[in-house]
Amino acid sequence: MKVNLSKDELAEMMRRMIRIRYFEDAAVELHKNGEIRGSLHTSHGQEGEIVGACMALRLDDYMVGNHRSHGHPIGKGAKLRGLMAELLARETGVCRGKGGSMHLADFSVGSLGETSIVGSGIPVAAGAALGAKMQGLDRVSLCFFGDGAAQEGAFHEGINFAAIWQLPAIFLCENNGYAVSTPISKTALVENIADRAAGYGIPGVVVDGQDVIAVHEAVSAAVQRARAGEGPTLIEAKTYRYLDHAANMGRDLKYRTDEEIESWRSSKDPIARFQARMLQDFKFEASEIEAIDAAVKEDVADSVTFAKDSPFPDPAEAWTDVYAPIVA
Amino acid sequence: MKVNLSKDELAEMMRRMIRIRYFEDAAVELHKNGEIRGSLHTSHGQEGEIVGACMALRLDDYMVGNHRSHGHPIGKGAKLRGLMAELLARETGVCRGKGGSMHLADFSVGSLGETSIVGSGIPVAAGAALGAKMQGLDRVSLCFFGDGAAQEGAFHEGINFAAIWQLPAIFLCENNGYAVSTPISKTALVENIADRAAGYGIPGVVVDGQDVIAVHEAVSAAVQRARAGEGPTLIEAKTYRYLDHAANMGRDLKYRTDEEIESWRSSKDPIARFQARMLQDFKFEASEIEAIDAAVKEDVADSVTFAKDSPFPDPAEAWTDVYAPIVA
Amino acid sequence: MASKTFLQAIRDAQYEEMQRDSNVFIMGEDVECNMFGTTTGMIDDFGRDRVRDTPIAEAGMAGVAAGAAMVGMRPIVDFTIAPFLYPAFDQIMSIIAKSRYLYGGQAKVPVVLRANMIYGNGNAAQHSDRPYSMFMHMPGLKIMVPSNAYDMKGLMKSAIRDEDPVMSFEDVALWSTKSEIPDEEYLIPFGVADIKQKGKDCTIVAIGAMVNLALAAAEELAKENISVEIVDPRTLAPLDTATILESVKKTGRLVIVDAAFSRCSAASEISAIVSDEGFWDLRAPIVRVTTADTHIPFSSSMEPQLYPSKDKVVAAVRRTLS
Amino acid sequence: MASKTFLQAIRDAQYEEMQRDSNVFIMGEDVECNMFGTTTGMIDDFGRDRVRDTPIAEAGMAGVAAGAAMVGMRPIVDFTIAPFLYPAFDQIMSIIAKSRYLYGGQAKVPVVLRANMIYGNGNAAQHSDRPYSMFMHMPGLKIMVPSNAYDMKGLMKSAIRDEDPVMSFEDVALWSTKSEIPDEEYLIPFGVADIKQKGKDCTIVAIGAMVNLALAAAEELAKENISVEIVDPRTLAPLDTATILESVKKTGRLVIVDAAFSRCSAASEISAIVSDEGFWDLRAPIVRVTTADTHIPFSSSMEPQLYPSKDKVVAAVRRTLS
Ligand SMILES: Cc1ncc(C[n+]2csc(CCOP(=O)(O)OP(=O)(O)O)c2C)c(N)n1
Ligand SMILES: Cc1ncc(C[n+]2csc(CCOP(=O)(O)OP(=O)(O)O)c2C)c(N)n1
Ligand SMILES: [Mg+2]
Ligand SMILES: [Mg+2]
Repeated sequence: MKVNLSKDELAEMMRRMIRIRYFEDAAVELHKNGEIRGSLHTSHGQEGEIVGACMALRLDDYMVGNHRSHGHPIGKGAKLRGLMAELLARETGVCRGKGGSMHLADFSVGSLGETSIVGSGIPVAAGAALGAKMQGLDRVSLCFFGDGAAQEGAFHEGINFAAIWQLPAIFLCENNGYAVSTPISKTALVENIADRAAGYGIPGVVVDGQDVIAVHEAVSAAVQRARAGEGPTLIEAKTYRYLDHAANMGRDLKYRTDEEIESWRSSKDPIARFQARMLQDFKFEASEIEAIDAAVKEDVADSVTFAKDSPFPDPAEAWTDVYAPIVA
Repeated sequence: MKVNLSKDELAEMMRRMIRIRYFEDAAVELHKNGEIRGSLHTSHGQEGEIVGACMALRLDDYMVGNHRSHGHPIGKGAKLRGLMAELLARETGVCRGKGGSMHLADFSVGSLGETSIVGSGIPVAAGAALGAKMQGLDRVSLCFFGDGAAQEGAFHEGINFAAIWQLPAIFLCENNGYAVSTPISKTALVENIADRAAGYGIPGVVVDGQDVIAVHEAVSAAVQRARAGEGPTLIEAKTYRYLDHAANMGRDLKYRTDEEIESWRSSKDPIARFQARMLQDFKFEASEIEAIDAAVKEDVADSVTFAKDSPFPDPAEAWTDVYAPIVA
Repeated sequence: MASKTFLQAIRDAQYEEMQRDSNVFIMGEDVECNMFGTTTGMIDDFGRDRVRDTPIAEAGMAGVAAGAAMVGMRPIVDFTIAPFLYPAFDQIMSIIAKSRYLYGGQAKVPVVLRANMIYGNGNAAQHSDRPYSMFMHMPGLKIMVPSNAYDMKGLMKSAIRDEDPVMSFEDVALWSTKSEIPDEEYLIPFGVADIKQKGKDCTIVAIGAMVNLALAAAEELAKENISVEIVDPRTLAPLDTATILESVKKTGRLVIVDAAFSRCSAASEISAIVSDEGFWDLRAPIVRVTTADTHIPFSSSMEPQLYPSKDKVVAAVRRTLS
Repeated sequence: MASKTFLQAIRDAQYEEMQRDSNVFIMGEDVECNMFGTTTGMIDDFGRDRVRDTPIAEAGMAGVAAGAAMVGMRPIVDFTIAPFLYPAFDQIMSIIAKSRYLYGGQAKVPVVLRANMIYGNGNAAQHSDRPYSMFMHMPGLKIMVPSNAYDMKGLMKSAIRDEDPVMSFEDVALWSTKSEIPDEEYLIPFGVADIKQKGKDCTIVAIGAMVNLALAAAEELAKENISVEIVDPRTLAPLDTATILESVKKTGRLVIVDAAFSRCSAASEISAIVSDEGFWDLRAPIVRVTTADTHIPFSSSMEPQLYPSKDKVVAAVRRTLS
């Protein structure tokens, strides 16, 4: 589906991609310094598919992510302060310091939670789509998950539910080629994860995940189908992560070569590619892009300052939110 | 794959089909009288796919079934006495009175257990195939499961394991159109369950389950592939169950019409159809078939007598087989 | 007042709440055809949108319900037999129990997960579990195990209105038992035990259908002038420990009757609470009457002996008094 | 003798048993690359046939292992972090725990299911569970929770040779701790507790890594002339109740330290056993020191306080003596 993007929208795409990139750059630094605890999974290299997909949604649409989902709420429009404060385990974090890096969520932008049990978000996203449909809203639900997740039973069951009930859901497989150290070729014989869509009677689409516009078009088409009541779509974005599976894994697991990483970085970077197109095809001035860049840098820095200035949660907060507060 | 069946083999096919039919006739009666406790799921109408598939195996091949698997060990060559004694909860039963109707197993013929948790046998069958392969045996593992089971996560995970490791497994979906009261059209949009094979990079085959020879040929081809190290096959046999989901469900759930049942019974019965072919195409005499029939009747009656004459398990047996016996 | 069965109580609670709140709906395997009798008349009155047959895909059922709940729906999921919760275990433990917390209170997951417990009927090991204690171990879930139709209705209505996930464990042995049910609406709050019989010599805490065994045992013991107090916790999470401790303070003795396996059971938990917080009141060992820690066999020659029985309860009470 | 870490002990036990028995093999996510250090050198020595990377499909892993075991193999399945057992829960409960019984002894399922427990490190609620009690509830499973490298090696070797399914719960806090490990082979039998320290005033039963807390607490209490006996059950199924009861007979007091949530925990079970069978020996309430019954939060301002600590153990022992 061709989407006519305004100049503002194009600028916004770039803005969101670099927001993710810089946000995660900052996170990696903070993690290295020991200021962020726990695991940290970054999406460096995957910003194109994230932003392309999220920008096909409205703010009131739903989204579900996974362990590698710092970028997804940002792509959906979340403010950085609450996200960074969450990474830094502050009271002002989106999850008030309870979730951390693997469990961001910002309900204010429809991000229903990034669950760190691989595959577990897929049925949940189908459920959000069911809710929207039953309530007569024309909202859709977008689920991000990895190539590794496609081997989980939850993938099969969740997608099948969406198919049989023709739910307004989009399942977006972020195929970055690996699950931790394991290449997808070792755990699935099928050429594309999207080929499995046929087994559920729904459309399957493969798209270049390093091309933000291509992803945006593919997801927009799926969103249109979903809003029209025509059911779910399985989309596979071929992409790549530059960094280790998680920060600080300790040692090199040697499952891929430096050349492989370098070739993706140098010739397929979604930000660099889009920047080139902005200049050539969409007639942006270099200065315009620089301005975006500078503003994002400031935003990210601001989020770090905000987070660091925020207090840690009161220890007593450990006992709240297990159950709903009791209303008198 | 055309299989050249000897006259003895053809006779054996018929013999096993009617062994299943009469065995289950007897079981239904015993259940009605209260002599068999618990649930009783019969395969009346499905004998063709069961026997066609099982007879494509060697005795040392493995087989895994489900809640509706009285017929499967019989198809694989099991003696009736131990099976009937199990239904009647006797000490002489194949499972020594511990398993009952939903959990028959006869390891002496490679029947590794008919697990009553829907879909749960699929990974287990893949595992048996892995064992055979790792041990350098050329055994195969055949898994029976229903159309309903194809929506379980275990289906997805189990078949994928067999695919990626090229295990000698055959997955046989007994599509009888319903899961309890729920038609398959309500829980899967895909035309054939076998169409899902493509999503695992393995062959998918649809076969008329009421034609014992067609099933036998399809499964034989899959067995040949498996033994040759070419990996698993997903086969779907279109079939039908005549009786209620389980005996004594209490009331008519009205999910299908009497006409539908009648049309399968009258024009697609696997035993009647094969009998006609035996007479016409394979030059059997009616008297030969009658002789088989009479012998089977006797065998079934003998199994009932044997079972009834057998003692119930000693109550203390309730505590054995939880763990391996302690060897001094 | 009308005399209603336990199954009717479930059905009525669901029906009334579906009428009251259009966000309430039912999903499960074979719910349309009303297989067990808990959805009588519902397809006619609420239609297929709110009475949804599902595939046999329990993890999917739980996860879909969770997602729907997060956006404002109130799903009731019928898992039929309790062990069928196991394929959904991850969704229950990792998503349903934890989402409110993980997301700092942004999420709520008001689902009701129903499961029946059919044991003692020759369905063998894979179909006969009574697994509530596994779920009690996990914070975030609420758990009800009603002992009669009256309690069932009142608790189920509360469950459906609860802002948190509730698991309802329903003993099939109670299905056809009847209570007098008021015509007017009533709710039974969670975390409030019910003293089913007052007494002074020994406390019996009995869970679910075990309350009836306890009552029968009490009757027998009364003949010997042993006076038993029977506490029905009704909900295991939250658990009304105050009422249990108070009763033990009075009687000094405690027997716990629980149809589950003993190890790490609800009975174990209640015992552990009392042997800490109520220790100085105890005048005798705490006795658990539970199901033997073996699997459930098929044969009637082996199965019935494994469960709690009136005689076992009587013997346990006597032991505390000896 | 050589000083080895807990991780090396796991690796060595696996390695030695793989050398001894060609039916033993390892499967799990990212085992080839030796992610955690328990498969060092194995790909080189045993090849991809016996060190198998799996898809992320835990139910499949468990079921495939079960099927392979039924036909004579001895799979070791590395589930990595304990909550990843949940997607495999049905296979573990319905197939692995029950098959021997269901099929009247025809089946055996000698699998080892390994899971580590990483908590206290800011991995939040979905990654921090210590769920062994859920599995203790189910007959048919054996469960080990070793407290040091020496025990780990001896128990793991026994586990691999066991004819029954064994679950191994491995505390990440112990990974880099060391023991002196004999050069010659040794096995530690299941169901035999180890008295880690003799004492007379109070018994502490401590599970897994909690043994070290107990030892530290005992040291502190010794300064006040309080003598603590520390019992390490080593395996929770079977559980060596005799040793625990004997210790309580001597000390009259019991504190149980368990890093799991308290409700329906191993600690609850041990308490319940003692307050029945050891009641007359008890001179004080049984105190459980467990993890608070809330979810595990991410922030370091909330998380550490939730777990058992030396101070909590000291306070608990003092309470039993006051
Ligand atoms: C059920 C489950 N199993 C295993 C893990 C451990 N784990 C975390 S991320 C990951 C790899 C996921 O791969 P993929 O789905 O491709 O996502 P990616 O990390 O590549 O974005 C694994 C195995 C987990 N979190 N949950
Ligand atoms: C995990 C699980 N969910 C639900 C059930 C209850 N149940 C038993 S048989 C059955 C229907 C199975 O349908 P299908 O797989 O098509 O097999 P069929 O009975 O038609 O042979 C159901 C839902 C079960 N046994 N296990
Ligand atoms: Mg990946
Ligand atoms: Mg069927």
